[in-house]
Amino acid sequence: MVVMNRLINPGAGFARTGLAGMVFLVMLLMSSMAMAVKYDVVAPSGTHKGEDVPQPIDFPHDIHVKDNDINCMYCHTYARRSTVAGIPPTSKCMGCHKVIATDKPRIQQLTKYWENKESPPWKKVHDLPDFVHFTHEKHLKTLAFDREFPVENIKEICAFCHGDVENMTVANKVKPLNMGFCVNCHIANKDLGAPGDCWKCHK
Amino acid sequence: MTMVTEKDINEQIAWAKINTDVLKSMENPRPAYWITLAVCLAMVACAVLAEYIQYTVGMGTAALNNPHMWDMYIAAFVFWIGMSHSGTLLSAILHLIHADWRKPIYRFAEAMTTFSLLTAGIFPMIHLGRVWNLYWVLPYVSDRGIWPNFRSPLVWDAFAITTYLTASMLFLFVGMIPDLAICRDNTTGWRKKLYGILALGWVGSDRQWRHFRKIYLLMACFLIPLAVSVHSIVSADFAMSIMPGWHITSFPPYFVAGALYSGCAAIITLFILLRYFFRFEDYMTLPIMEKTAKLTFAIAMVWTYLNLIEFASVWYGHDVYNKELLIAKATGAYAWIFWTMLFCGSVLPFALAFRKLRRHMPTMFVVSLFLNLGMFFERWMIVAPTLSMSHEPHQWDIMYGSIVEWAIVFGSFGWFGMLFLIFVKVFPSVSMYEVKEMVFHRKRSAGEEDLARMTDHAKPATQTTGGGGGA
Amino acid sequence: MSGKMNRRSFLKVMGWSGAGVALTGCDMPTTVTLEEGKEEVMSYLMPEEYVIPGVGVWYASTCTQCAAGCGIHGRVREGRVLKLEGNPDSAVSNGKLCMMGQAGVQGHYNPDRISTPMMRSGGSLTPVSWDKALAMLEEKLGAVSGNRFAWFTGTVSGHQSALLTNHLDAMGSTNHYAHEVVNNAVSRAVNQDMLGEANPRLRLDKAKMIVSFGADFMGASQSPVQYSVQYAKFRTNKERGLLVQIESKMSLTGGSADLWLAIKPGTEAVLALGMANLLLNKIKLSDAGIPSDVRTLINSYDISKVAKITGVAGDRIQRVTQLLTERSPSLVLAGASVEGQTQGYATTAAIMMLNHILGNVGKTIESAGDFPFPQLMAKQGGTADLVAFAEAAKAKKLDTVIFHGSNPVYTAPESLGLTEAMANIGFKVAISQFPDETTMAADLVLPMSSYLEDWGTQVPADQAESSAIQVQQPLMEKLNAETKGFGDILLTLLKQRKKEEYGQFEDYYAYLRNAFVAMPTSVKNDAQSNDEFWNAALQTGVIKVDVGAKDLQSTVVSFAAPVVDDSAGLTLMPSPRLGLFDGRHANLPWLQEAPDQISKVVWDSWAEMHPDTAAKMGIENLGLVKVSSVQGSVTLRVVLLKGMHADAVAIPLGQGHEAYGRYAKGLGINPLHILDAATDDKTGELAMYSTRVTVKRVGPPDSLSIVRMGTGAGDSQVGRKLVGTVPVEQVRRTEGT
Amino acid sequence: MSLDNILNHWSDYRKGAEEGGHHEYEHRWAMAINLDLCTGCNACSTACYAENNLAVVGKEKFESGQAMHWMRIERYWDQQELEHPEQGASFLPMMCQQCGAATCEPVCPVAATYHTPDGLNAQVYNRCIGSRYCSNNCPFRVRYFNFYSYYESSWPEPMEQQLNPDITVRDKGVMEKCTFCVQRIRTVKDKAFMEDRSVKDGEVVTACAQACPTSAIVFGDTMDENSMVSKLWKKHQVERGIYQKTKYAKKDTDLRGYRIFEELNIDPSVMYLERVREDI
Repeated sequence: MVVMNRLINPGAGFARTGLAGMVFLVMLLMSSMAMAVKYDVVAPSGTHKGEDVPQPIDFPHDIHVKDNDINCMYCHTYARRSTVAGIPPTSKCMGCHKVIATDKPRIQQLTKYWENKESPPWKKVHDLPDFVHFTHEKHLKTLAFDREFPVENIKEICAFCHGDVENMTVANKVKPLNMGFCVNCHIANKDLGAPGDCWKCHK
Repeated sequence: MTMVTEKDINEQIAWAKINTDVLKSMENPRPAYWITLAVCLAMVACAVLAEYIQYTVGMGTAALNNPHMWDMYIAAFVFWIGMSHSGTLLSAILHLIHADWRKPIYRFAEAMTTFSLLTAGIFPMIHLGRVWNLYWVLPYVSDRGIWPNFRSPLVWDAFAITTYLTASMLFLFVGMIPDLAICRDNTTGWRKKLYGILALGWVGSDRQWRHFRKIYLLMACFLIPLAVSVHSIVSADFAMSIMPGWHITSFPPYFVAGALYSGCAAIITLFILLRYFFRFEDYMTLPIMEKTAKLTFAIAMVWTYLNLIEFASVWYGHDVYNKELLIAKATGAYAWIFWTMLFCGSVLPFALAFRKLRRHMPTMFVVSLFLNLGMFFERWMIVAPTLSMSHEPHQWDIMYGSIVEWAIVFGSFGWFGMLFLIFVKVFPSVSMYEVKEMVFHRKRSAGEEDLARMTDHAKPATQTTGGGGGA
Repeated sequence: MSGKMNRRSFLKVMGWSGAGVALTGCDMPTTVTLEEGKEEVMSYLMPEEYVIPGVGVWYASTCTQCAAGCGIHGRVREGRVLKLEGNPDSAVSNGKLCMMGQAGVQGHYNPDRISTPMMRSGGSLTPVSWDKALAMLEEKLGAVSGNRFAWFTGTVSGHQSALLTNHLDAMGSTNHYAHEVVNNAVSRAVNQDMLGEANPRLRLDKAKMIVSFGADFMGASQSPVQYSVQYAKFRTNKERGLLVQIESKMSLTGGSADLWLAIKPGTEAVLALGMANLLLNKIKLSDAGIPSDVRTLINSYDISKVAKITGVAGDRIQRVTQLLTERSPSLVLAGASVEGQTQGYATTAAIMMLNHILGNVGKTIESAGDFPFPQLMAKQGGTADLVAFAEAAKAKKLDTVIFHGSNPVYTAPESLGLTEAMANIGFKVAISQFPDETTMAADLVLPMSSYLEDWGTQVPADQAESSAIQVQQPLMEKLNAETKGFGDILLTLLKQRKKEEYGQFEDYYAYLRNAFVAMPTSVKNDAQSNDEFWNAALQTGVIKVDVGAKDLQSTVVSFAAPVVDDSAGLTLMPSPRLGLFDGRHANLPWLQEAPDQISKVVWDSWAEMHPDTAAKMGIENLGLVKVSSVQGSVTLRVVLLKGMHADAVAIPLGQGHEAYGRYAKGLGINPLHILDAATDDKTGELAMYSTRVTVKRVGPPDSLSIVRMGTGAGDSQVGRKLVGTVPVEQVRRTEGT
Repeated sequence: MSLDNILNHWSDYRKGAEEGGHHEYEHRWAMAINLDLCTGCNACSTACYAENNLAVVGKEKFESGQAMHWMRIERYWDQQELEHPEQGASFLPMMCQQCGAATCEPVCPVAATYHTPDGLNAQVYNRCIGSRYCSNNCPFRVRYFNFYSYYESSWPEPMEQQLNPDITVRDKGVMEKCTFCVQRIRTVKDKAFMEDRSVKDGEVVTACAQACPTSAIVFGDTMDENSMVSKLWKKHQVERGIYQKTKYAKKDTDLRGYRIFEELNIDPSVMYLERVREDI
């Protein structure tokens, strides 16, 4: 159905001419099939080789997400309320780690920060240029909440742009997050109301 | 067409002499040549400095401001595009109508076309605020799915100019092939290598000649409509807008006429220079100069006519803004430029109506320079006044550009001169094989049938065994 | 929102989407290709419920850019205040804000703010610690006795004013000099005498016609926003209000007048008396309450005589006077250029008398009622205090003076000799935000927090519709931890004197909260708890105060007969302008770059003259002229406008700073310096508009040296319909008004 | 801009032009400015500087006509060349008129300026290559070009902290103009979207309209029948569409509403109300 959409939509179709276009079409087709089984969202495609970002504390996403099955939005709590997802306040970490795994070196690192009343100087991994307006809340609403998507699986939605975080320790960037990446996903998800207007994202 | 009282060229001139004369031109020109070249290089140096300042500090250094978003750069751009037209006129149009007097001079005219296009092509880059994104103007497939705006005349420009440039370069090159062969056969060292490659293995066989004629004719036919369309499109940059003084229907023909005009004037200038530099008195003869001058005069009158048409249509039209602007042009702050333009463009050409003046080289040199000054002012008078007083009176402003801007504009003349002078030194600036044809035909028309004697004297160099050069 | 918030935690999220700060969007591609891990992102230590990164929050506070005290809302995002807007709950601003208020953020983020205490040692100011500075202060204040100590401030009100008074008491001094260049002190005096109230409510919105004698109520005046809002109502009333402006230099308000009349400077009283004459003798209004001497005075001014003296056409005067009776209730206002004359009091009284005759008192001039907190009411400044201060300083009557919110060294005319007299003051303390002239002359400089970082309350003097206390709260964490709020500094000073009384308050915030709690329940409009009242106050930014209704009676006071100065030369009008105001905003680039509303000049000083006058002297537009009084002279460019009286030359205030930071220093000239020291004989206010000057041509026009906006077509619409105009009759037909 | 945008949005607009423009618009932002209330006090202009990160260029550059005031107050003395101080001055707040048939749009070579589905005349800063044709083709001359890089000069430490993160800081070589405070529109629309409702009238207020002490500027959505601004437009019989003169000729020509340069058929989104004069 996405392909149909592409064919009957000259605007989008035109953009796909040429070999690059064809290749993309095929990839899109495959991806859309893969997704179509589960829900009618077409995940964006494209990969990026992100270098490792040294963080003050090597935060192990895998332990939290995979092993302990903590929801992304438990810590990144602003995602559904704001443009940015936010870094959890240190107090939130301490909420658990006052008692849990206090013997681990990383936790002791964290505790040191906490006792000095300062928050760790985290490094930004996923960033967008200044002239881009991206809101987490709207994407989550459209992709998850409006479609009664089970919130416990929200990480599958996050994975669209943040990759397979549950298998990373320190998160690093595995999606290009460039304009093509966004635009193609928007075109593919026209039916979900993904806007094609420049000023929706450019400021 | 014209009753020739005096021969365009001395048909007794031997083919071998033609070769030697022309080939000599590539070796030792008069010192004046070197002086001119040095001046040009100096101008280019200044321009490069100015551009560096503008690029690093900002467009503001060109004294551009809110009403004057465009200024001298666009004027110069139009000027150089126009300059390029006469080359096509001489080489293509006159070729089609078999005006063979063009033969000794069309080569450098054609070169002029190419180089003025190269000069014009630089201005959009100088003019852009963010030149490093220039390629966004071209349609290319990207996964962003964004395209240039095909409704914008600037995009049409990009297409038109690149096409015209390619075509005229090819035309220049193709027309040169037989001569390149001659050069190849008469030179040594790096030159021989160079010409060898460029001559594409020309041996002057009948088959080669047949194909050569065909392709040359076809390209001539292809080039003429192209030339016309290019300047029409450039005129669209203005005519497609809603600004008073720009939104005028007669702009395309007006621009084309202006283009041919400035081109011919430039040809006269360069004619005289080359004639002096390379001692081409035997080839660039006075009668040819006269013909060129007459042609220029005719075009000048066409241009004048179209000017009057524009004024009339504005005057009697309903557009109050347009009329207001016309009056302001004639009486306002820019009046002196406006009237200078009209004098140089419409009055001065009458000098070309007098045989005495036509044959007096220094006069012709000065006159041709002034004609081109007039044409440059014309372009300026198209760009500046409209911006200086458009619909919104609050933003009215008079502006004469800054030192940076002028340095770059003058520099462009140096840039053109540099390219041109290097070309005429490296390549034959007179088409040898065509001059030979010319001589040949004149002879025949003069009724001398003893081709045998002539071929004995020297085989046509086009049957290349290096015959001519050594003899 | 909960009590005092830990705003420091705000800052912690900066860098999230504060990216607007980090880099500019559209430069070379290099700046937009992002690399991971290059930018730092701070998280909260503790979560703050009311803060969501990426979402702006609005907080209520009060503007202190001028003395009007407009209520404002500040947009705070990631701990930075970004934009100020009017607070709809405030009756002063009505949700609107003038250009000066808008530019408040630039004062707050100004690169030239003083960041540390400084002490004069060996001629120059050198940074010291707060402890050292305060110790010094305590020692000096301990040494000084009684009236040899003084405060020199601008207009102060609210709890700061209360504390200041208490500090004066504690010092046993009575010297509080309050100085404002833009003031209505004379009107206050007249109102006090005629109405029994200094600041009655002026209801422009209720008037059907306004005749303004040089009152620039929408421009640089007591409360520009408030009166602009009222003006809008006045214009959009069922019957469109009619504005007649009579002045010698077209002001911002004059620009919007239906009828603008140029009057010979200094003859306003004559015109007022002439109009009174018409009203009483021709139109036969009652002359009740007018003393006989005034009555006779009025009779002596018949219309032809008045027209001759004032230069206003007789039929114009008659028409206006006629309209005044037809369009009742009307309102007659006197402005700075009238008050600031050697006969300011008399002239203003004559003008106010018209309101009495027309019966406007009680209709368009209402009582402000009884404000329940007299100690909080505004101590309004004037220029009399400046004169008095200069005298005292010259007479070596002062040892220690604390300056705050005023810049006398800049605003005092040279003729007062203040600059020299300052040397007589042993110890000068400046509580200041910027290195202005006065601060540079001080011996001890205490860096003050901006009003966007500070607690406080304001009680606006001009409250046209209802009375309220404006609450001022910090909108963000201090930019520089070294600075202290004015309230905090006052409290510290008081602690030095009265430990037992003020020791209990940790800081000004604590004091203020305590004071709020102590307020009578009448103002707490049924808040259940003190916390609730406090939070409500912070949320709305306004505490409405019921002052009760009170009707106003007027009695005309007798005043001196007008004396018209016919000496040669022109009258200098040092006119303040909305924007740079009295010069206090010259360090805000937005306001420097905003063109003057009438002449459209930016970043400069200029003189305004009438073309005819200029022609007589051979002065061309934009030419260089020398304006000289007996006190001195200034050289500047001249702009010729017909919106001037031929006998006047105007030089707008604001420029000519010798200090005051990168944006203000060295721009233009300061006309105040060449003023005479003449004062109004009744109130002692400086007669700023009575200096006679001569103008001489110095140089030819040079358009480059003075920058004006959009004058390419000579201020003409060249036949286009840009600003359409329509006769009022037509509007009455189409819109039924 | 995607080809989709070029083809569909524009052609849709042209199709509907006779009927007063693009009927598929979800919003149609517009203004009504009452010149009888404008006192020329500059509040709007300064508010615009504060909201939109406008650069302060300084005296010299202002002199060379490179100032960046998106919202400028023009002061005229009269219709004629002559000054008539008796009638006061005439003030005109002039900002981008967000024309429906904007002349700047078709000429931009890279389509950095185009028409949004909100009926706004968009300027995408980071797409702009600085050919400056749009400004040349703007009858109102309300497009401002970054002739220099003002970042350091205009926002010295710590002034850059005042910059509004919702709108980027334009750098050297980029054209910019009034956007009807699109960042405010965007915020409100996002909010409405999150609450599954449509935008209410008066919810979006541009910085200038918000600041104006006399409320001379009214901003709103003309697609919303009941919005204040569309009521005003109706009252004064000014209608959208490029054929105002012929098809939508006013029934009552005495009404105060008019659009500047109506005769150019560019369908501005700003309606001005004539200043009222009372001759005494």
